[in-house]
Amino acid sequence: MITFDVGTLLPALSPLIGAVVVLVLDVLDTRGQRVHYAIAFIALVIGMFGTFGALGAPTGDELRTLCLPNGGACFYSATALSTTLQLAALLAAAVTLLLAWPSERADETGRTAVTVSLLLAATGGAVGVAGARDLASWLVTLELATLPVVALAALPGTRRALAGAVQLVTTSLVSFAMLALGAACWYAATGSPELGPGPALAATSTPQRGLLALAVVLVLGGIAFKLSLVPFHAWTPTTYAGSPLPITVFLAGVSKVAALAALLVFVQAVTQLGRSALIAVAVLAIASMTLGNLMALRQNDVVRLLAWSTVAQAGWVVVPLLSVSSFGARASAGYLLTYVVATLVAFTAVMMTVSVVGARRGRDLAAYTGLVRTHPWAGGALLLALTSLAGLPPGVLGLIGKIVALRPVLAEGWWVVGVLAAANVVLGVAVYLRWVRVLLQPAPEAVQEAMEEGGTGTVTTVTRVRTHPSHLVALGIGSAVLVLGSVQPELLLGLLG
Amino acid sequence: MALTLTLVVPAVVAVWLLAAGRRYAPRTARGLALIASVVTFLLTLVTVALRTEVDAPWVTSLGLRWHFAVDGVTIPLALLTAALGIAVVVHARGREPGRPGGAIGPSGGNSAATYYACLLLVEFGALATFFARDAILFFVAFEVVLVPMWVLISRFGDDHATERARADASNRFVLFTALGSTLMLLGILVLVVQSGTSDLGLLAAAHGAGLSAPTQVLVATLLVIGLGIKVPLWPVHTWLPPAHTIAPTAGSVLLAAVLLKMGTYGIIRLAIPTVPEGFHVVAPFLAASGAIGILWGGLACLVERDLKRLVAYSSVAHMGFVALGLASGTQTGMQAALFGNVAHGLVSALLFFVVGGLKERWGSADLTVARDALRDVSPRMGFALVVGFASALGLPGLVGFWGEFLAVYAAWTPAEGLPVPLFRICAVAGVVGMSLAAAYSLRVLRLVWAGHQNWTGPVGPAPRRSRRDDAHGAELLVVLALVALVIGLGVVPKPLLGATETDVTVLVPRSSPVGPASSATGGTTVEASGP
Amino acid sequence: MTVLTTTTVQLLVLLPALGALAGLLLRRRRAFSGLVAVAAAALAFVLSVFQFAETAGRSDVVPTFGPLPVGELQIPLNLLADRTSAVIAVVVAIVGLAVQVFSVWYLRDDSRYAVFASTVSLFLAAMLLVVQSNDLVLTLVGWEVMGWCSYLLIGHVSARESARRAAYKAFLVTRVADIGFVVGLVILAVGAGSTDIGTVMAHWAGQQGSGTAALVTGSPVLTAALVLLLAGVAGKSGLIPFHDWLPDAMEGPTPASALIHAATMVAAGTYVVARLHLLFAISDTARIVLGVLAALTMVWAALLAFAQTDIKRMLAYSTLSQIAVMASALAFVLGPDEAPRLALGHLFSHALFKSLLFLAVGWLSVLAGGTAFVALRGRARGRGALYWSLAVGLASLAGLPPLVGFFSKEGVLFAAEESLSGHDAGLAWFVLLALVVTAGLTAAYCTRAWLLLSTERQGGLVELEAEEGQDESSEEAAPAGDEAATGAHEARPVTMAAALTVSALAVLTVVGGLLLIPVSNGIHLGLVMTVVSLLVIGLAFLGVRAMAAAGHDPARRLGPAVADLSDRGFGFDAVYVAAGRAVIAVARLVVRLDRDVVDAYPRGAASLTGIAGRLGEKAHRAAPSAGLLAVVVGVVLIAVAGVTVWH
Amino acid sequence: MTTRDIVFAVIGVIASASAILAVTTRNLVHAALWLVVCLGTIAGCYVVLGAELVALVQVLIYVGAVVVLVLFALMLTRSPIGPNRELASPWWQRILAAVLAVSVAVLLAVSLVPLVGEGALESKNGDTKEVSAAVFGTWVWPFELLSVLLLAALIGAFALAKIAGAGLVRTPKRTPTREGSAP
Amino acid sequence: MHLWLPMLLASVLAGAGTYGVLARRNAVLVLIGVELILNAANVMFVALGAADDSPLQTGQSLTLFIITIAAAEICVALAVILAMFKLQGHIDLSAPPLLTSPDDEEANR
Repeated sequence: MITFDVGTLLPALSPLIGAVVVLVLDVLDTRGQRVHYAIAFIALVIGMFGTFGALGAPTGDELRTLCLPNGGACFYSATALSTTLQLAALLAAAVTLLLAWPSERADETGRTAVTVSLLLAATGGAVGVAGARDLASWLVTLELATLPVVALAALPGTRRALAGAVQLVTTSLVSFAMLALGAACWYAATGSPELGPGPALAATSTPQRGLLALAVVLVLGGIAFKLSLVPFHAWTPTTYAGSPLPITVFLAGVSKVAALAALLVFVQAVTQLGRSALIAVAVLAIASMTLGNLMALRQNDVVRLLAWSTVAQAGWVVVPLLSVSSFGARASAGYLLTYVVATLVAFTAVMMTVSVVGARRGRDLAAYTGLVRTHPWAGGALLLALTSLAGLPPGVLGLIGKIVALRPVLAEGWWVVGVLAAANVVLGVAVYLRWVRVLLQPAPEAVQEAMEEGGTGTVTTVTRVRTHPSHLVALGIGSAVLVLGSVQPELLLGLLG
Repeated sequence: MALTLTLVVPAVVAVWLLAAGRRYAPRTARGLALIASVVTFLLTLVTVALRTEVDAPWVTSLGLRWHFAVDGVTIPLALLTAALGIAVVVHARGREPGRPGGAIGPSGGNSAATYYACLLLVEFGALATFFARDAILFFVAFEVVLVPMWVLISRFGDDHATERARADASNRFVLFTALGSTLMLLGILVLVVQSGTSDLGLLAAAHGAGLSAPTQVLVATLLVIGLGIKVPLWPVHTWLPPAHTIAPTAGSVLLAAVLLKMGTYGIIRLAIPTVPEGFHVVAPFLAASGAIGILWGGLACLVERDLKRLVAYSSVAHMGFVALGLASGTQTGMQAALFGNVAHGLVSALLFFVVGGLKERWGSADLTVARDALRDVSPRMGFALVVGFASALGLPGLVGFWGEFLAVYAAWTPAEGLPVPLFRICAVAGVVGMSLAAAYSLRVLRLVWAGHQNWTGPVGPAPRRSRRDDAHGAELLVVLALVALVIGLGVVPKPLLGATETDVTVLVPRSSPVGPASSATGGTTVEASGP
Repeated sequence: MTVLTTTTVQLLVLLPALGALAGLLLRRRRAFSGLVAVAAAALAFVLSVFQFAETAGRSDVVPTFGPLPVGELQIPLNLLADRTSAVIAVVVAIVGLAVQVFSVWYLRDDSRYAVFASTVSLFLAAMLLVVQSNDLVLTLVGWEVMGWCSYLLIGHVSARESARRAAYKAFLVTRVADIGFVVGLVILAVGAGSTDIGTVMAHWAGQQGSGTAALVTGSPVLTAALVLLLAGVAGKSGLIPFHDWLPDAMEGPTPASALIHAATMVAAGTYVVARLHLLFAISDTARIVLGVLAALTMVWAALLAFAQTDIKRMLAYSTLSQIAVMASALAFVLGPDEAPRLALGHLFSHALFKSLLFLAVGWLSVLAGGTAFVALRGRARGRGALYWSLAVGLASLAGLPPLVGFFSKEGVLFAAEESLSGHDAGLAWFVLLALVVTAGLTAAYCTRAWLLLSTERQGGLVELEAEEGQDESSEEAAPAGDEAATGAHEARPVTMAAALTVSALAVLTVVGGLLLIPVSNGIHLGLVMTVVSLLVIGLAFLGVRAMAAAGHDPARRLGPAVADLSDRGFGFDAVYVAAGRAVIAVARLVVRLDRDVVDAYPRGAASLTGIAGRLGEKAHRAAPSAGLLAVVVGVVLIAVAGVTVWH
Repeated sequence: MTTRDIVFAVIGVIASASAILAVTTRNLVHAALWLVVCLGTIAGCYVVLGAELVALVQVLIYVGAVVVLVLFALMLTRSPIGPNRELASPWWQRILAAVLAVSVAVLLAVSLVPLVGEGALESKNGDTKEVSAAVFGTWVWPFELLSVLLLAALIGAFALAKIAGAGLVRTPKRTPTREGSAP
Repeated sequence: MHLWLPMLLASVLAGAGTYGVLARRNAVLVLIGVELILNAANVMFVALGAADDSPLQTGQSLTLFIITIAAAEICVALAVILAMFKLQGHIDLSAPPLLTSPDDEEANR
């Protein structure tokens, strides 16, 4: 038999259990939306508590479970790195729920349970994949993190939503097929289901090396889809723009964490990669940065803009993997954290604006004119988030992120990649400052008048009646992390061990 | 402690002002900013006096330390920055945006508090850059100034310019500089990763020991290109003129007097001591680009029609002298560069204050418009303008001369191993540039100060029309202070040179100049001449 | 060296500077500023005399701020107090004092008098700095500051475009020449590793074996340095081809012209060369260049001076030729620094009589309301002091014994004569010839000037009207001297002080011959040359008298064309204009390049991103199959790469 | 060549052929049916390889469930029975697809075929008992996750079916993006 | 038996599946292609399992898992495709979908 340590598995277990519980409750009583959210939050919080065990543990030591008898391989391990990613996923999920709450609150179609449970299930998958150390649970959790989101993306049933969902589902199916092939190749190369350094090392010596490389690139391709790296990104703008905003937030937050977690599991297993595979990584990264920035530069729909910026940031996320080491892995995860925090804050601000001025106008760049004046909190947070994405102070977090991401690259001597990345920094600055400029412009007349009525000089008093407290809470959490991270980045980076 | 406070005070007050936004009346905001800048200046004095140092871990996973300190190279620039920090705040009196007659930025929609906050943030960033003793920390501080300066240009820029023009200028500035700083970051990272520490003291002490020659060249190239964009060196200078033209007076002053210095300071701090061999390879290119910049800027000024653009191009020329001094690789060159840095800081600040004031009064800075002779209409401004341009053309007895003369000398006798003929050509180019400077400076004086050549209006002492015609109050105070500094340091350059001397010997090991130096006879004369 | 000397010399330089500052601060109170200016000059005079007394037969190095810490280079920043500097300081101070006193009266209606006085004080400080300097850097400092002051003073009446242009021209020409000067200084300093003049000379002379070995030819580097240095000297002292700025500089108020463009600044070049003469002694090439330039200039300028229609411009050209005369002396090597003494001797005397002439002309112009000969015709008659001052001045300029001009000029001739036997005889002959010709020409234009000033016109009215008209027109053409011309002059009786000043200078001009003894170690007279020169002068005098029969303007005899041509300096100005045009053309080219080439890449990048983005938009119409295609293509490519390359 | 090899070869050839037909035929229903054949023969291969349980599951789930679903989908989407031209993709797309397909196949073949040892071997695939023991023992964690995945998939499918099932295009009364837009 | 046969089969299946994914425009047929690729993976697993004598039964277990996952995917995918058919009126993947429609206007009011 196999060991089964609930404590270690808790982060992944509790959301899944939560999902089931929600469904059961929904069967019993179809009216209790609040209850669903309550349960969801409880589940997530429990999960977060579960992560504290291995959080910030020094590199190397880890909590293991699902171990084969008599000291065999372990199929689940919680290192500082993976646990941090799990925590990030849980937090992102919580923020997503906070943002989803108001929109679902008054929904009579009784879809709340579905939404909540699917979100929880996907979160569970994302958390699980970070710890998975064997092919089976790796494949299953990865799919578990993807499939529910497809359904959620399609749920509104509008044409936009469906277009996005179709893109998502077709791409995800193909990528999963790739992953399956990759897994098979891994099995063929190593003869072991364990995703660990041991088997990989054994394989690299033998002629199986080629097969291992094949496995790596197939897996890379399969995951690049979730990370929306070029050329696997095509679904991103459509789906982001089509899905309901909370789901977009989920895709931009939790899914990305899941994808990177899965990738890191694999990369840490393969302790040495052929230069060719590395070149592949470099090409993917630079291509994503460049294309993402170029396209984002032209968007006037802020959601599409953020979608393309996701593509660009994905490039930054994988660039550190050019050094195949825990060093590179930590750097990549560190950058991911900064990206997720900033993006969540940005989306929260968008959500609030949308909730004030309506969906169609709220997605238009023009709607953000003078936001720092009319709604200082949202505007300020958005400004911080955008500068962080651009990697300029005051968004010191993003700046540190850039340093973290570039360091392994240059440590491995890929300075050409570094120069290309530098060019992309410039493009990125152009992208995000374009939005910041709008934020800083004087507010349009109507809002000015509203401010006069508002009396205290800011529109907050006018809009707060429409701004749901949960949005404010989400904003609060996000910007708190952002500010703290900017003042003392170690708070975030330190977690990675 | 004092040092940390020096940095914290402006930052905190800036955030405070930002948070306050519109709620503060211009007077309140200015009061706050004034207090902050004065306190910062005093703290800087204390810091400089006590040579304090702060060193605490910040981002341990990056090995990034909160390490600030003071040395001779820092002192002049830090003092300059802090002093100008006060000057710009004082100078903005009565010009705040959002008040009737506010000359800064397009009318309406801007808050004075934000304006002052940006000024303070720039000051904070510059001070942090100058004090930083950790390579990566230097980069972080280097980046701090970008966004506030961008805001200053794009939001508070020339209200006669179109929104589009302001956007273009500000974007040029921020994009060029971002590219430069990222390239610099690459260089820093290669350096740090290769040599295992990011502490500038250790790096400088190592003098590039343990770094392979290719690595050194790579690092030096990245650093010099990256920082050269900020300086700005010749081929990458095109962001400067628009930025200066659009920026508000205070913006131009900070840009020319502080931000450009961060570039040269960075080369002195990061490139020269840490990778001497690499810099040795890059130096000829640096010298050439500096020399070309000198001629280029001087010639462009000869036909430039916009006064602010003209001063901007002259900045390119003057920074060319600094680059020339740096490239020579001798202590003399280093001293020349450091002195030239501060000199250009003072002179450009003075010129931009005056020219900005004139532009406010004239509504444009177009030189082709015929106007009353400045020496008749507003003698004080005229005097300041004369002093400024006299110093710009390197008139001895004014601060501009020493840096440029010494730079020419240093370029004539570069460190061993450098291509002497090239450097001598550069030196001659420098001297030619000095006479070009004379040409354009006098051109401006002839048109603006002495009166326009095809001006048929009233000449001779015209009755003072209104108080606004001439500098008064805050403006006069600032301008006079700068004039005093320009003349004082020009007549007695020794204190400034002395401040940097010892640390220069640390940064650059003494190299015997080309040609048989009869130091024996020189020594004897020095002794003989001792009082 | 005594503390006394030290403080004396330091104060000597410092006081006028402070005076300038004070004058500027007090500019609202006219009386004060005048007082300050005169006081500063007077103190400078006293101090210089004191220094003269102190430095009997010794030389002291005087520290200032102490050496500048600039790495490898040594910049001790010392002053030197020796006999030469003392004498020149004295004469500078004298002229300065005279000018300050005179201009109190001369510029009494000028609203910018205070600024003028301060500038003159500043100029004095700079000149004295050059005189006392024992450090190339200090020399350069004083040199440039003098140039700046001259710029300010020429442009003093900035209402006139001609004045602005003259100022601009003057500074630019000298500055361009200074390119050579600076580079030369740098080369000298680099060689010695120090800017201390003593060290520099020791180094370069030492390099040549023995310091005084005149026969040793200098190293090419040294020659280059010296020739470059000469370029700068030519600029300041108005040797060909840089001479043309000086006549235009007469736009400045006459006192300023007297001080700067006659007595001191223009002669500073000679002084510097004299200081470094030890090195020139080594390098033949440099001396030949100097001699040839000087010879050409003296003749050229003297020729131009003859037919001028404006007396100030005439004096300016005479200044040019006299400066060249002094410089020519430096082209020779006699005993231990004997040539420099002779040159400085002429500098001394020239300073005296030329400032005398300028001040007198200024006085006269106030009375006559202009400096054109037409306006001045016969105005000198019957004005006691003024009349005699002019007479003495012109006579001295012409070199009549026993006036000071005679002795000093004979000294120069003597130098040339002595070298006829030397190893640079060719040069000597050439220069000597030029000197003799110049002597004649000088006598000629002095005679003409004197005749015009002292004789009413008589004779056929018609022709005179014609002349009149021509003169008027040419007066228009020639820049009117200064704003005295415009002011209501008769309402300004000369003050006693001003009159005394002029007379004092006149007296000095007469007895100056005695003062020459300390300057150039006694009087040097070559018998032959004296006779020859006197002969030439006499002939010239008679000739001009003959031409001026019946009160005609002798120059008219050469026809009006000549007059106009010489008013325009034989059109030399065109050369400068052409050069300026060329530079401007290059500048326009640069601006175009800056806009269309250097700035092309950012704009190009911008548009490139735009295009790329548009293409991207096209490529991303949300067709799912395209996405799938991309996915598979990506995977296959990567896979092929990964597997094949790794094998 | 053992008998197993021969049997496998025969079945494999059928499987491959039917697979290729399934992706190339113009007739949608035929495509589905060829898929049935292919999957069935693959089940046969499993048997040959000694994996009876897997073969059983393959038949049950794939042939039983999936293909039926596919057929229903084809019906519901009113795809024309019989060959249809307008859904045929342009020739260049097919060429490209063929090239890529071949390259994938070759790539896999060249890297897989050489690796497996030459010597004939007995199948070590455990029988049903061992497999079930492994699934419920060693693989219990992924197995549980799998159940959640299925559950989620079902829920999602139901929710979507509500939309798809509704006769005409219907938007839920309140979509998330409209929160608060009502004045 | 020899394992190169199943490997060859797997390769062919994968190739066929890839062709199906790329060459087909009908969404359902694309699904068929995906199924084929998954089966290729399955065949590999089973075949390798036949060569692997560890007690884990990796080959068969993973095959079972993949089959189940595939089933789940098919559910969701077909649901989406049906919904797409309802909204777009076709299931042609190569056609850029209509994004705006009256209901969107209403939805985004």
